Amino acid sequence: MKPDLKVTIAGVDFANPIMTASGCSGYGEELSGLYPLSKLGALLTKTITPEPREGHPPPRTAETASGMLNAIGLANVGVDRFIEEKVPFLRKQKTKIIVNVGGRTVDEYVTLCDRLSGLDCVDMIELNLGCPNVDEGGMQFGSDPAMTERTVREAKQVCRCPLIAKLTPNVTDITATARAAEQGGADVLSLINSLVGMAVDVQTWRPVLTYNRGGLTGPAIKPVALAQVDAVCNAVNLPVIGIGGIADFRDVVEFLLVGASAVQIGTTLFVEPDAPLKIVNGLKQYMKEKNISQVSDLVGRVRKY
Amino acid sequence: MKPDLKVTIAGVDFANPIMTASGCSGYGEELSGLYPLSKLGALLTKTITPEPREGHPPPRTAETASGMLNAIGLANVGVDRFIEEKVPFLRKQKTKIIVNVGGRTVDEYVTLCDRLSGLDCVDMIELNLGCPNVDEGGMQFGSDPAMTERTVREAKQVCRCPLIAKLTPNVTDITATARAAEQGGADVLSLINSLVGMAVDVQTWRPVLTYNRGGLTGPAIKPVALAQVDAVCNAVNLPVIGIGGIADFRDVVEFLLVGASAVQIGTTLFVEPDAPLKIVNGLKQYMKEKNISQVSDLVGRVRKY
Amino acid sequence: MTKPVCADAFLIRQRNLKNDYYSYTFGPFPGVEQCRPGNFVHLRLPSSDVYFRRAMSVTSVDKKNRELEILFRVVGRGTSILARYQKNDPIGILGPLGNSFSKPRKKEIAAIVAGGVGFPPLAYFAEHLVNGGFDPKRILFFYGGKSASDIIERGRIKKMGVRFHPMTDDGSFGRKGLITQGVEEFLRDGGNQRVRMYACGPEAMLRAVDDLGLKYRVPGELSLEAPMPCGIGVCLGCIVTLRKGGYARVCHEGPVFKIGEVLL
Amino acid sequence: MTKPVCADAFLIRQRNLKNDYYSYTFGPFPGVEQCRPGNFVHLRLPSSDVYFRRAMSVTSVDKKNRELEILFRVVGRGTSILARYQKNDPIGILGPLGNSFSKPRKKEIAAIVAGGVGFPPLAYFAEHLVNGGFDPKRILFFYGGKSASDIIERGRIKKMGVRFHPMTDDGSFGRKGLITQGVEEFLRDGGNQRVRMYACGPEAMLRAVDDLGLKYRVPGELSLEAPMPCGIGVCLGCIVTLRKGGYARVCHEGPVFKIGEVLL
Ligand SMILES: Cc1cc2nc3c(=O)[nH]c(=O)nc-3n(C[C@H](O)[C@H](O)[C@H](O)COP(=O)(O)OP(=O)(O)OC[C@H]3O[C@@H](n4cnc5c(N)ncnc54)[C@H](O)[C@@H]3O)c2cc1C
Ligand SMILES: Cc1cc2nc3c(=O)[nH]c(=O)nc-3n(C[C@H](O)[C@H](O)[C@H](O)COP(=O)(O)OP(=O)(O)OC[C@H]3O[C@@H](n4cnc5c(N)ncnc54)[C@H](O)[C@@H]3O)c2cc1C
Ligand SMILES: Cc1cc2nc3c(=O)[nH]c(=O)nc-3n(C[C@H](O)[C@H](O)[C@H](O)COP(=O)(O)O)c2cc1C
Ligand SMILES: Cc1cc2nc3c(=O)[nH]c(=O)nc-3n(C[C@H](O)[C@H](O)[C@H](O)COP(=O)(O)O)c2cc1C
Ligand code: FES
Ligand code: FES
Repeated sequence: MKPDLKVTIAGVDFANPIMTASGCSGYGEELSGLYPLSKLGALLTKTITPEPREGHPPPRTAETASGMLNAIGLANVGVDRFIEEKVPFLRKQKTKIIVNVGGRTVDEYVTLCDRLSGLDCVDMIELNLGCPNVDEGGMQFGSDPAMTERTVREAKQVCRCPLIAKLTPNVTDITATARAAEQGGADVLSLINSLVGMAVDVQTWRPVLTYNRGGLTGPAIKPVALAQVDAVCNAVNLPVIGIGGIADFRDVVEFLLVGASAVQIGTTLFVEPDAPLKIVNGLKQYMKEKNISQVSDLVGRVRKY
Repeated sequence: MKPDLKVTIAGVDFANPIMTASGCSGYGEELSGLYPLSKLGALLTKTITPEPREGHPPPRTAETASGMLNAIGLANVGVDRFIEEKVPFLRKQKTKIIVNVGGRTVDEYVTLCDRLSGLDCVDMIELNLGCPNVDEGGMQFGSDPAMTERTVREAKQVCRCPLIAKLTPNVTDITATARAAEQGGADVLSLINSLVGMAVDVQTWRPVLTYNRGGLTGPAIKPVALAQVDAVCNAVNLPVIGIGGIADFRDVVEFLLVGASAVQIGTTLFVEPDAPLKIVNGLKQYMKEKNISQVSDLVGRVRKY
Repeated sequence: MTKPVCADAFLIRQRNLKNDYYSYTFGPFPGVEQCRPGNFVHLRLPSSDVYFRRAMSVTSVDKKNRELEILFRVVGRGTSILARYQKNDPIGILGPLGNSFSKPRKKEIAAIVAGGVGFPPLAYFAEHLVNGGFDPKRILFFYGGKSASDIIERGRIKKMGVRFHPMTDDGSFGRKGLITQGVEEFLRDGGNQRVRMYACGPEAMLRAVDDLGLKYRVPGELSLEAPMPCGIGVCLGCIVTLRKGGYARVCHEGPVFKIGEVLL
Repeated sequence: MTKPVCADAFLIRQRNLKNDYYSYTFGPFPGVEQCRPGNFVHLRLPSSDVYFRRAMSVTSVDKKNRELEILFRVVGRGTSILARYQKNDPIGILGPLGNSFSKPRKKEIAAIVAGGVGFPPLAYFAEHLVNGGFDPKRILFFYGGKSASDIIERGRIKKMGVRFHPMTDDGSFGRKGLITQGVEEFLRDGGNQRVRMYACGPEAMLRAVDDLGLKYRVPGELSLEAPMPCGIGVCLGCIVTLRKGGYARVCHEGPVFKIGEVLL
């Protein structure tokens, strides 16, 4: 038996359920020097904003126990240069491309979807509704269900490809924002973005990040991510992409079992850039052992107590 | 110079700012076999409920990356047996005793405070407003500011010792519940309790905990705890006790710098039961190096960007 | 209850027994003084792969040199890390922890039932009995494993002078079959001898021994395992369900429980 | 830009140089093929104490045996873990990464300025120049440290045949004083020789060299350090601020930058 890793989400076919996470694989150029991007289910771009952004001054990353803090501040080339400089490269890649976008206003999200969703190489758009590292925009969109619904609804109206709403975990009840995104017409949900965190340098008495706070990511947060993905999968009827702390194929299986249709790998790419390849191999091996022919047969099969 | 670790919080003098966290040091008996409890700033008891509780069936703990999940389910001897069997031991300990209480209704919190706060060996009462592992009570008290305020207010009315409100981190804005607790008359705030998390066994496809979910604790969550303690210290005028992932003296310094007056050590006690002694020594050494005579001189001294 | 010590010691001797089985001797560790058969130590293995300590039964002690020996088999993350330790590496030890086996009465036969890595505490116990003057011929040492390579330390068992009954699932060493079949035959045919059983091994084996004890009304003790976050009784994580209702902590009320006491 | 490889290799040779300084040789590693002076490798150190990889400059390569050497000093958590590695231990290597030093023009003097553990990439560079036919007498090797024990691998420098100018803060080896004082004297008194500087070392030293370069209008390159989550340019964490505005990634646009390019 040859295990079949193909998954179809909102009508789009992916070679496997392993995607990179936004902000953790640039625009694909660097990773493509290590292995062909066709090995990935999909490549997610760094969040694209209307204008180019330099991001916050250094230091803007720090190591934590089994994870890291970052306050990059949505540094990106902006939508114009993205289309001009990055799209030609992406067009040549034999993988699905999901462009992640972020705005300070609903209108900005709409404009970005409008400009990007029609490009031939863009398979899906992901709305970043919860980056904790920008003063305006970002988090408020994601923590307020009404704002979430409105943003998704207006973006959806102009979006010519399936639309993913990426949710923030920094809320009392993520099923509320998940349902709001569903209500707004999202085709897919992805979660989680990073948890708000902080660290202080005990020698200088300064925060380790110039933005004072940052987003906590990596294996440390996996249990939080899994609980939220589980809750959302039970609350909505949309396909869900699980994100948060995934480091090996076992982690992927956990997310699939609670109901995710695919996953994104973020921080792990920094310490093991070839993790997606290892994960795909591990998944295949696991499916053989468990006699599972389709990876989708794992989805939602957790046996709750 | 001999560094002075004494701290005074709400009129109570502690030998040092290092306390154990509720649920992580039982009722003190076991730890006292390893070292005299007088080495601690304070001992926190497991949450006491009106009736004895067995807690959830096993398995109810699991290892995670730099941390753990637990769904003990507030197993405890109940208030009667606590007073009968545990208080005589606690009375003999030369450390401060903080009794943590939990109820399913506001009345239960009130009754517990009434019965326990007058005992001679009880120096403070801590209200557990956010245990994620019980179906009734627990979390709803802590995630709703109005309920938090009401619970604290009514408990405070009968409480004959300083009252700590222990906050849950699983909220959109912890400063809202912190202000509510202040409004209700809390003398001290402590945070954070555990984050909601989950893990699944990829061999059995069952959650690793019979309660399906549990609380994530340990070094993994330290950055989240520090960010929330920082936010709360800036939002209220009460002394704050920092909790979450503290493993060594550097972690303690971080919490003090953002404004905590003391800290509690939880999960670390499981892997390093003598951590409080090492931390006290580390703190002394650090203060000598930095030429700081009073530990309270560190409190709130972070230099934000 | 012993008074545990939390201290660093060193890996003093390291023997790779068959396949994935290892003998490690740690010292100097002050807690050795109070060690009793059945006690375990809790080992700290700083690595990104494990967070909790790992419990290991003490299998022998050298009180003069304050050394203790453990035997383990590599089965998962923790034991893989342990297997990579090298001589003189420091290691954090917490122990001795837990309760210990109780002595058989004078007239009793001690039927020891070891399955796989259940061997270490029982070997310690048998030696302790023999050294304490208990007639080795009154000790039956049942020892089961999947195949010959799972029956370790045979020389050590021989030296004790006990009646050795090895069995393997595949018959590659000793009799073929499950060790509990051998135990049942003995109980069934044993006539009116008074027997006390002491068992440690995989859960299925312990369940079978528990059943046999109840069926043949033979008293005895089982040493149980559970994942142990703390090992000292404060986390309430390592519980088992008692037949009479309620839970008990394996690390504190156990690891040794009476036959019939625990719902297995 | 080199094409990096992500693969496991082994610790083949291990030398404890003075005090906390170590030389480690790893292999076989396919990435060695494309290594150039200035490149670094990113090492995976699985431990509960570190999460990110650690960057280490390549200081020599053996292309035939596909081995590469690094030199490091134990200063923090990551290097402490590395120092505990034993011969034949496997290690995950990602590399070669980053850009490399550019060659001096024919008529130029190469003034190499190494401070402390800034030595490794510059030693590689100097050897590379000499092996490539650059006159060693046109290479000035300034090498500064706190005291004599910080000036490692003196034999290696001697073998290169370069003009060696060691200096220590306490005068225990070479001239007494900061290395940048020595460099400034040379630039001031050097007459009309055309000089190009190559520096790697502590931030304060690099700032001083940058200032000297601008002051005496001497071109050159600085190899910078920054904590590096990914090392391959995708996390945007290792940035430095450019004089012309904006940021550059040390791992990708660097680690080698032109004098005057970066706001230090
Ligand atoms: C009181 C007590 C005494 C003990 N004494 C000993 C002893 O003397 N010698 C000894 O070797 N062990 C002993 N153990 C067991 C030991 O503590 C470990 O739990 C066991 O060795 C598994 O170790 P690990 O850390 O490598 O596996 P883990 O890292 O905990 O598990 C990783 C994975 O390994 C697999 N795994 C775990 N346990 C087993 C198993 N038993 N068989 C097959 N696969 C498994 C599972 O897939 C698991 O998910 C004792 C336990 C207790 C509670
Ligand atoms: C491109 C590049 C090349 C490099 N090449 C080399 C090389 O060839 N050889 C080499 O030894 N290092 C080199 N480094 C530095 C190396 O990557 C580590 O950052 C450095 O060795 C600190 O290591 P650590 O992991 O032990 O400290 P960490 O674990 O990161 O830090 C722990 C603590 O150690 C202290 N600390 C950290 N760095 C220093 C320091 N420099 N001096 C004093 N205390 C410190 C701090 O208090 C810090 O909080 C290079 C770095 C880069 C970016
Ligand atoms: C350095 C860094 C930058 C990130 N940038 C973005 C971003 O631009 N847009 C976004 O939606 N998420 C961003 N994220 C969040 C990740 O996409 C992902 O949601 C999060 O890191 C959790 O997954 P992980 O634990 O696998 O990293 C970033 C994360 C990191 C670590
Ligand atoms: C096993 C376990 C049991 C706990 N029981 C309680 C409890 O009964 N009451 C309570 O208020 N908090 C309880 N907590 C939460 C801790 O007191 C603390 O808030 C949390 O663990 C975060 O701190 P840490 O990361 O240092 O463990 C428990 C935590 C653990 C790990
Ligand atoms: S392991 Fe913590 S109570 Fe037994
Ligand atoms: S270390 Fe990630 S961009 Fe340089």
